[in-house]
Amino acid sequence: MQRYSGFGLVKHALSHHENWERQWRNPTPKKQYDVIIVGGGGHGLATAYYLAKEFGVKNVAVIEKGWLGGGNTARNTTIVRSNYLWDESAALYEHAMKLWEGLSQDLNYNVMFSQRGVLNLGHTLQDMRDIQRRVNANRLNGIDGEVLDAKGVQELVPIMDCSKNARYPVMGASWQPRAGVARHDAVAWGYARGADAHGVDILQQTEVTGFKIRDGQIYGVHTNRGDIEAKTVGCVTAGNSSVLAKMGGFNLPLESHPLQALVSEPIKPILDTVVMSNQVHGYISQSDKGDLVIGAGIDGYNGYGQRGSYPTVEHTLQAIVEMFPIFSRVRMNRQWGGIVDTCPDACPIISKTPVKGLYFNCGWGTGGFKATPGSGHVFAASLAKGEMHPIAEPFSMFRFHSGALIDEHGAAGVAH
Amino acid sequence: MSNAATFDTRTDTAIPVESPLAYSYRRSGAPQAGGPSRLQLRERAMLGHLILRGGAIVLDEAVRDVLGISLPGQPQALVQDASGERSIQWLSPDEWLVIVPGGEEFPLETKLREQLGSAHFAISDVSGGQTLLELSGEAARELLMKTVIYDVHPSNFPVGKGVTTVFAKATTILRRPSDERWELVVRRSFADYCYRWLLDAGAEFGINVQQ
Amino acid sequence: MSQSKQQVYRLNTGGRIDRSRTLSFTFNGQRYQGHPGDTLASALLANGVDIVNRSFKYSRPRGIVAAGAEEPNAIVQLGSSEAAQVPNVRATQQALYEGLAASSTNGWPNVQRDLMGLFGKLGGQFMPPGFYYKTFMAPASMWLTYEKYIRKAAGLGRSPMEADPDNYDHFNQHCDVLVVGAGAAGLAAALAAARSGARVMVADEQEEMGGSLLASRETLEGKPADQWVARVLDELASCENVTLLPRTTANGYHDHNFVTLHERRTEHLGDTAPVENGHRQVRARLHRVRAGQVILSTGAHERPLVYAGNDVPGNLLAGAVSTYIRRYGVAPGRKLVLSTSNDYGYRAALDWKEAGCEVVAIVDAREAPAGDWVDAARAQGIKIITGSAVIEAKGSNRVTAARVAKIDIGAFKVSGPVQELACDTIASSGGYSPVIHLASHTGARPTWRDDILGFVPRLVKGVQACGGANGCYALGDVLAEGVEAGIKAAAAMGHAVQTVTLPSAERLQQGSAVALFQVPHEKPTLRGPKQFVDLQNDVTAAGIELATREGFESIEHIKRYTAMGFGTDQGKLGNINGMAIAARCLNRSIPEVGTTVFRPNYTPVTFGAIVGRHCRDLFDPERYTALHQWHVERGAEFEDVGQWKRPWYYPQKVNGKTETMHEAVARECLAVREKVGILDASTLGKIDIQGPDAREFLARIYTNKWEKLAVGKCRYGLMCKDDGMVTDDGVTSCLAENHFLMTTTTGGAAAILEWLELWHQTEWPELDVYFSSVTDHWATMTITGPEARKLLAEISDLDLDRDSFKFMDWRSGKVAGVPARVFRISFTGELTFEINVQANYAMHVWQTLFKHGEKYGLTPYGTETMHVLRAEKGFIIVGQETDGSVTPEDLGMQWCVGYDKPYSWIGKRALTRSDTKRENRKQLVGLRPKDPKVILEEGAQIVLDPKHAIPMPMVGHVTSSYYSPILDSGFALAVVKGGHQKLGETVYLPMADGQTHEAEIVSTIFYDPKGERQHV
Amino acid sequence: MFYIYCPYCGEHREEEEFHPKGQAHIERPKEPEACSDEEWGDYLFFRDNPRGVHHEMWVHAVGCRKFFNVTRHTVSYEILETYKMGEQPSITADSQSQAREGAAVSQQEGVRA
Repeated sequence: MQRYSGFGLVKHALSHHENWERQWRNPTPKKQYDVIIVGGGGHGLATAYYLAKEFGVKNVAVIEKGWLGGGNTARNTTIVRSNYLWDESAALYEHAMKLWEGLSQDLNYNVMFSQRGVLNLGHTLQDMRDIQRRVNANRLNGIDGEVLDAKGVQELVPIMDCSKNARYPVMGASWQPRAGVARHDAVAWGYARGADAHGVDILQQTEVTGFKIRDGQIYGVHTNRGDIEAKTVGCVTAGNSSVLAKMGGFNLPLESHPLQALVSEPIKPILDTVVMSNQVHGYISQSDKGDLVIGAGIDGYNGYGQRGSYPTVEHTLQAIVEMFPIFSRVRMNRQWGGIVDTCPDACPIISKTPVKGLYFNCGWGTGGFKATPGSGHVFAASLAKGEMHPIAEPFSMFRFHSGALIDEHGAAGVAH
Repeated sequence: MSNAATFDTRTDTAIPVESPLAYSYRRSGAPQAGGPSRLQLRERAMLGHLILRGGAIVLDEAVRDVLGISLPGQPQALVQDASGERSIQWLSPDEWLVIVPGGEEFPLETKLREQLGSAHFAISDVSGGQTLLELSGEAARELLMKTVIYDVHPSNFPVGKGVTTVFAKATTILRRPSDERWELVVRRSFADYCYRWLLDAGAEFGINVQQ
Repeated sequence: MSQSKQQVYRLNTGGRIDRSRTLSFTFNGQRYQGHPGDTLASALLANGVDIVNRSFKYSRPRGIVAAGAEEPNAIVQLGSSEAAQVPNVRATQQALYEGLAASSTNGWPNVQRDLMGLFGKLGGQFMPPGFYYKTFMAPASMWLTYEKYIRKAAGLGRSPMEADPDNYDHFNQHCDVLVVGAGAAGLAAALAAARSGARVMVADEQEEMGGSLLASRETLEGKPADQWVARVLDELASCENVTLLPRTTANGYHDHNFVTLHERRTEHLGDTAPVENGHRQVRARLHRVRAGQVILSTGAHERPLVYAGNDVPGNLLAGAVSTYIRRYGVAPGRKLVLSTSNDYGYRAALDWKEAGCEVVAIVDAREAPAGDWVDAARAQGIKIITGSAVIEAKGSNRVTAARVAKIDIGAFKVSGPVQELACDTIASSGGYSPVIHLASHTGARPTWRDDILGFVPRLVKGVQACGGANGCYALGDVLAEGVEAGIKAAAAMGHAVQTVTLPSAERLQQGSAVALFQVPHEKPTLRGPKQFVDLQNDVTAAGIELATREGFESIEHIKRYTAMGFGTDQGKLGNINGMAIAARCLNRSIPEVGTTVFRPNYTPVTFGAIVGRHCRDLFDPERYTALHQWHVERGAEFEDVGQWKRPWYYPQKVNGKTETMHEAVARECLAVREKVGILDASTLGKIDIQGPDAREFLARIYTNKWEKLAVGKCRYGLMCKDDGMVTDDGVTSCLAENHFLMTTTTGGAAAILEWLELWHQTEWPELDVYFSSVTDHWATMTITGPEARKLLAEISDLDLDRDSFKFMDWRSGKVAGVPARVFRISFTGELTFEINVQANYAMHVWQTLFKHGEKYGLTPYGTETMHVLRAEKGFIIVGQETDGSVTPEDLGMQWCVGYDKPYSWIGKRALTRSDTKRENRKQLVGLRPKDPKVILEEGAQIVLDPKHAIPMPMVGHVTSSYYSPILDSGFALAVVKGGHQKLGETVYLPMADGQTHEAEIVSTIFYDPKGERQHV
Repeated sequence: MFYIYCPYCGEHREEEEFHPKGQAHIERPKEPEACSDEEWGDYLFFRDNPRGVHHEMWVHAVGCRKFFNVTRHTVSYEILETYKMGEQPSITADSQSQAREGAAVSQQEGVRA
């Protein structure tokens, strides 16, 4: 792998950039791999990367029906935080956070992880109770965070309306300084380049059309480019997970919903932190290019169309202008949608399935991007050993039979 | 009798009552247009409102006997008596809104219950829970276009129609009793929001509130 | 401010501007003049302003390129005051008005002499696409510092720092036929549809309707085309069934023919909306249109050619040159070189010549151009250089010359000697790209057509495209397509069309175009001077080539790696060229590289317009009870509970000082415990349930039993979802054998009514029962405390004897002369009467209670006191003690569970799942702090071993915690793992400030454990 | 934004009047106590979630308050039919795929640039 550095950049500039190498190969599928990862988004590529780099499984294929990183990885609002309520979630997201903190160096690819802090606002007494509960739990779980009052919030974000005139006045917030944003595309590309360098075959434009299953054990996949064999298959296909599960002969406790986001035109830097509000329902940050990056809500119906309904965008911008009245004259440039696979308890599934050797990592709902390194790491560990990693263990799909849900709805606020 | 409890919530003594807009009048006033107004708003408070539930076949005869108008069986239909003071509106296949002059609702409920006997139906008095706002004037339709998501064009909303629909971020029952008038039935707790919305959206038409 | 400059490039005649009136405006502090009818862009060009901005990445000087929505460079800041600032206005779409104040969004110290530009020149080659992914990585801790400097270069314009003075609103529109774009095709379609009697809406983004016909050299019926436009607009305006919306852009095309139109009502008049009749006009209106049929007659955008130096001011689109001359009376230069791949481009040279300026040469990429316009150019004596192209523009702040050479398109190389032609303007035309943006919003991928070298829209149900948007460019054909689309759309909506006679258009001979996107240079792309593809984001042909070398092969990857198309123009000019360059580099066809997908908005829309009236005090409804006025006058602080405003507490002035919440709540609590308090409980949800099966229904939906509840009695009930988790609670009363009144939590009212309907309509339609909301009908006043009976007795005719009106009974009678239902239920543990009257009487009853209550110490209390009092009694609040993961058993409420009811009620089965029946679940307990002065923090986490290393195992958390005035100590409710078995044990609560509190697990009932007080 | 035909109101109404309520035709087991944990969990949580023709339940919340069923394509979002509670769909994924069989897909040839 060609190493990237400032000096390298100068050297290449002097040779007119004619000597840059491909960041990943475009290989021909082999007949057989030790592990197949279905889904070339951030989570799938991270899984492959850690399998090859940390767990010694080099003969790995990532099968992607479109282009790598072209799904939700490319469509989210790039927020990274780990201040989750329940121990199980906190462990998972904090595991990811620690990996985020060294990711650019590990990948030799600047994912621009910017720890500019995340505020989760509270507007009601119950919001504040939930915030205190969560921050207290975070502290005892070793996750940074503090509870701010309205004044503290105003100091951090002077342009926000923290007055009592607001319809739902800001009463306070949780503040996680280590949280922030990252450059979403770079995460996919960095993992792809890293995985490729460790020998992983990334097969783009390759669609899985079925599983090869004998006596309850998987031994390969059918694709539009022929059959490929492997005794271990991990599906990391987000919104399309239910479609793949059907190929394996089972259902998942998932619904795929449209989740929309939008950006303003670029404006001069004005907002340094990420601000999220559950009560008025919107979240916002400003990118390095100057766009206000705004997350809209999830639409209640199932949809694979990568678009949602317009009122969701309206409600979101109402919330943004309610919080930031000065943005009324800023203009919305673009909106788009992703397909998010949501679980009834707003927590993911990282799990074995009724088919031996077939694993699923899905159900991330609106919270997938921030977990990318952690999700990939624990999933890789699980695939390599054939046993679920302890952090992944509670996220079994079978919890929906026993009732051992990890309900992040109740107190975690916006789960983005 | 249907073995339900009836209760006359009105009293005929001179006890003061407050309409759902009482607070709003004090807070936001009742603007009067300086010049000619294209838009009038009037609250018709203290009317009798009953929710009637049951099968159309079950209810129809009793309603006709007691109220003298037939139960509208077609969706979105609104029928009135000759005076226009009593109306029945289709809300759902088994639900109607009856509006009568204030004080008539309890005798009406009692008579209906007698007439209907042991049939399965329900009557709920909601007179205290909603109020009727009347819009008139040439700009009424434009104001409604700003306010409700339903198509209020005459080709889609002739006289004698009524719908339940979205009013800004609340809910309303919108009716068209005559060519010139529109009626909005709003819930008491949302009435101030609806009133402030109408004043704000109607300002450019010089909205005139008759109290 | 300096004196106004002359309009040196203004033509003496022609155009649709009003030369009789002069408007003055400023740009970057310099005063200029223009005329009504000008855009800011045309006025700037008239005044010879070459540099309007600096580019985003390399800080290169940039000028105006286009004349419409596709303009990438002329992005300015508008506004004469802070509150009126408008960032990122496209000068080509901004009508000029008197006093307009605009400035460039980039450039330091100014746009003419920009120091960043120096950096761009030096550093440009060190900033290939994706350079930031490859550097700034060491050391890890430095990224935030690097980023700080990177962010300094961010953004175009700036946000205002003051709140917007303007108003915006929405119109919900419905029509049979929506025509988007009022050019030749759109007007023809609208005319046809209008004559059918269908409800027609026509939206056009420009100041005037007519599209390209307003600046066309073609005639209709032998007369200038704009005369036909005027006639059609007159007819349409006279039709009652037609709504014409100029200055209105269709920005988003959503499912099932829902289109958002952004109407700019006052932006042509000033930076804030004018006041008329005492009311500030609406600055922008968003039409939310549900259309039966949509006709997309959005035209086409001209594609520029990509050649070296094509970003130097003075490089324009050929069509824009024509538009400025013919519509705005401005020739944006003196000496023109035209570089074209097609016949259409020739019009710019003809117009230029007719305007009296010099055409140095037409450089045509085709070997043997032929056609009427080509002939016309020849006839005018214009020099035509064939088989050639402008390969490079020279100049820095303005074009000084064009380097022209023979090119071999197939081999992608310069095939002949280079000649340099002195000029100040280079116009280029690479053909047209249909404006397919709206059609692609639906997710339908467009289709590539070789014959027109462009993508045409793929359409979903109920939509047609016609004219340029459909790749049809000959005027006669465009009009015919428009009429046909109008007829079809009207017919689809049941309206037959009368005859529409097409105006006769000239039949022009056209030569076919050649596929030219990037013009080859003598040097390879990576080594040659920059050839810009996306001007706004500084994306070059070399950047695209580099991306393909690095393995980025799909257009989606290339766009993301280079940022192509991510500007505020969304790549209207550059995307197709970029795809073509990528296709060349990858040796693939354009459609193999991908399709170009656009997202809403077509052009950016202010947040304000999208928000409309849903802001400030109309952001969200505030729900009030019938007693709200009283609470306000009494000085209550309010708590938001759902959309309701509930009195939180009533601070009093004591010795001139206003009580704190703590003081007020302590006073209110003691008043209830010792005398009598009153609460406005009207917000509780109330559902009227009638029918012979009402009782059976209750038994299925509640966890507890209802079969024996007698008429006149009330009972507390608990509701679960079918996963066994508690979802709501409340008291339901038996009014008659077939008639019940259910109360729900304040926040749950609407959801519970829908929940009841859900089960009735989907699973149990056989049960004869009806539900109606009566929440707003009743006002509920709770008087509670030892003196409550005496108070009520004074103003009520009810028999209040403790034996005839028992706890958990209800009675009806009169209170303050008003018919009332009174319920003896208690959420405080005290003697309580809940008085329900028709809401219109509420104020009278409430005031009467106070008239009589003073002597008993009647004290109004709010939700905070209510919470303290109920917690002292161990009563739960759903949503506070529960969070969707708590069963009735976890709450210790087995007494409220009918295990042996015949029907397997909602939630029952789930209680015996392996996880729900396991021991050591979190269970509700009381907590008594060891130090009674401590009030534990709500949300504090509970541990057994406070010395344990982090992560410290947590066993539960505090759900409610208060100071109890009656006990004079802090107390709390909490959920603790296995808590029901841990009574008397000590737990620890380690806090953020380093303190660790100790508490004892106790019963949830802190006061009057036998419950005697409520029975008195 | 959807335009939904309410089978009870007999006309198309805006999506804002409706709430989606998940997959249609999920029946509560008649004898919950006879269900295993797995069966009960399947009933509560496990769903079809197809990419294509889907039957879902909606409620006309701001309208007639009736629940009803919608057959909708989850990619194109086209509503193929709506029908009352208790009725069965006339259009299903199977019926749709049969209808489409044999329909030739034309391939677009592109220009080489």
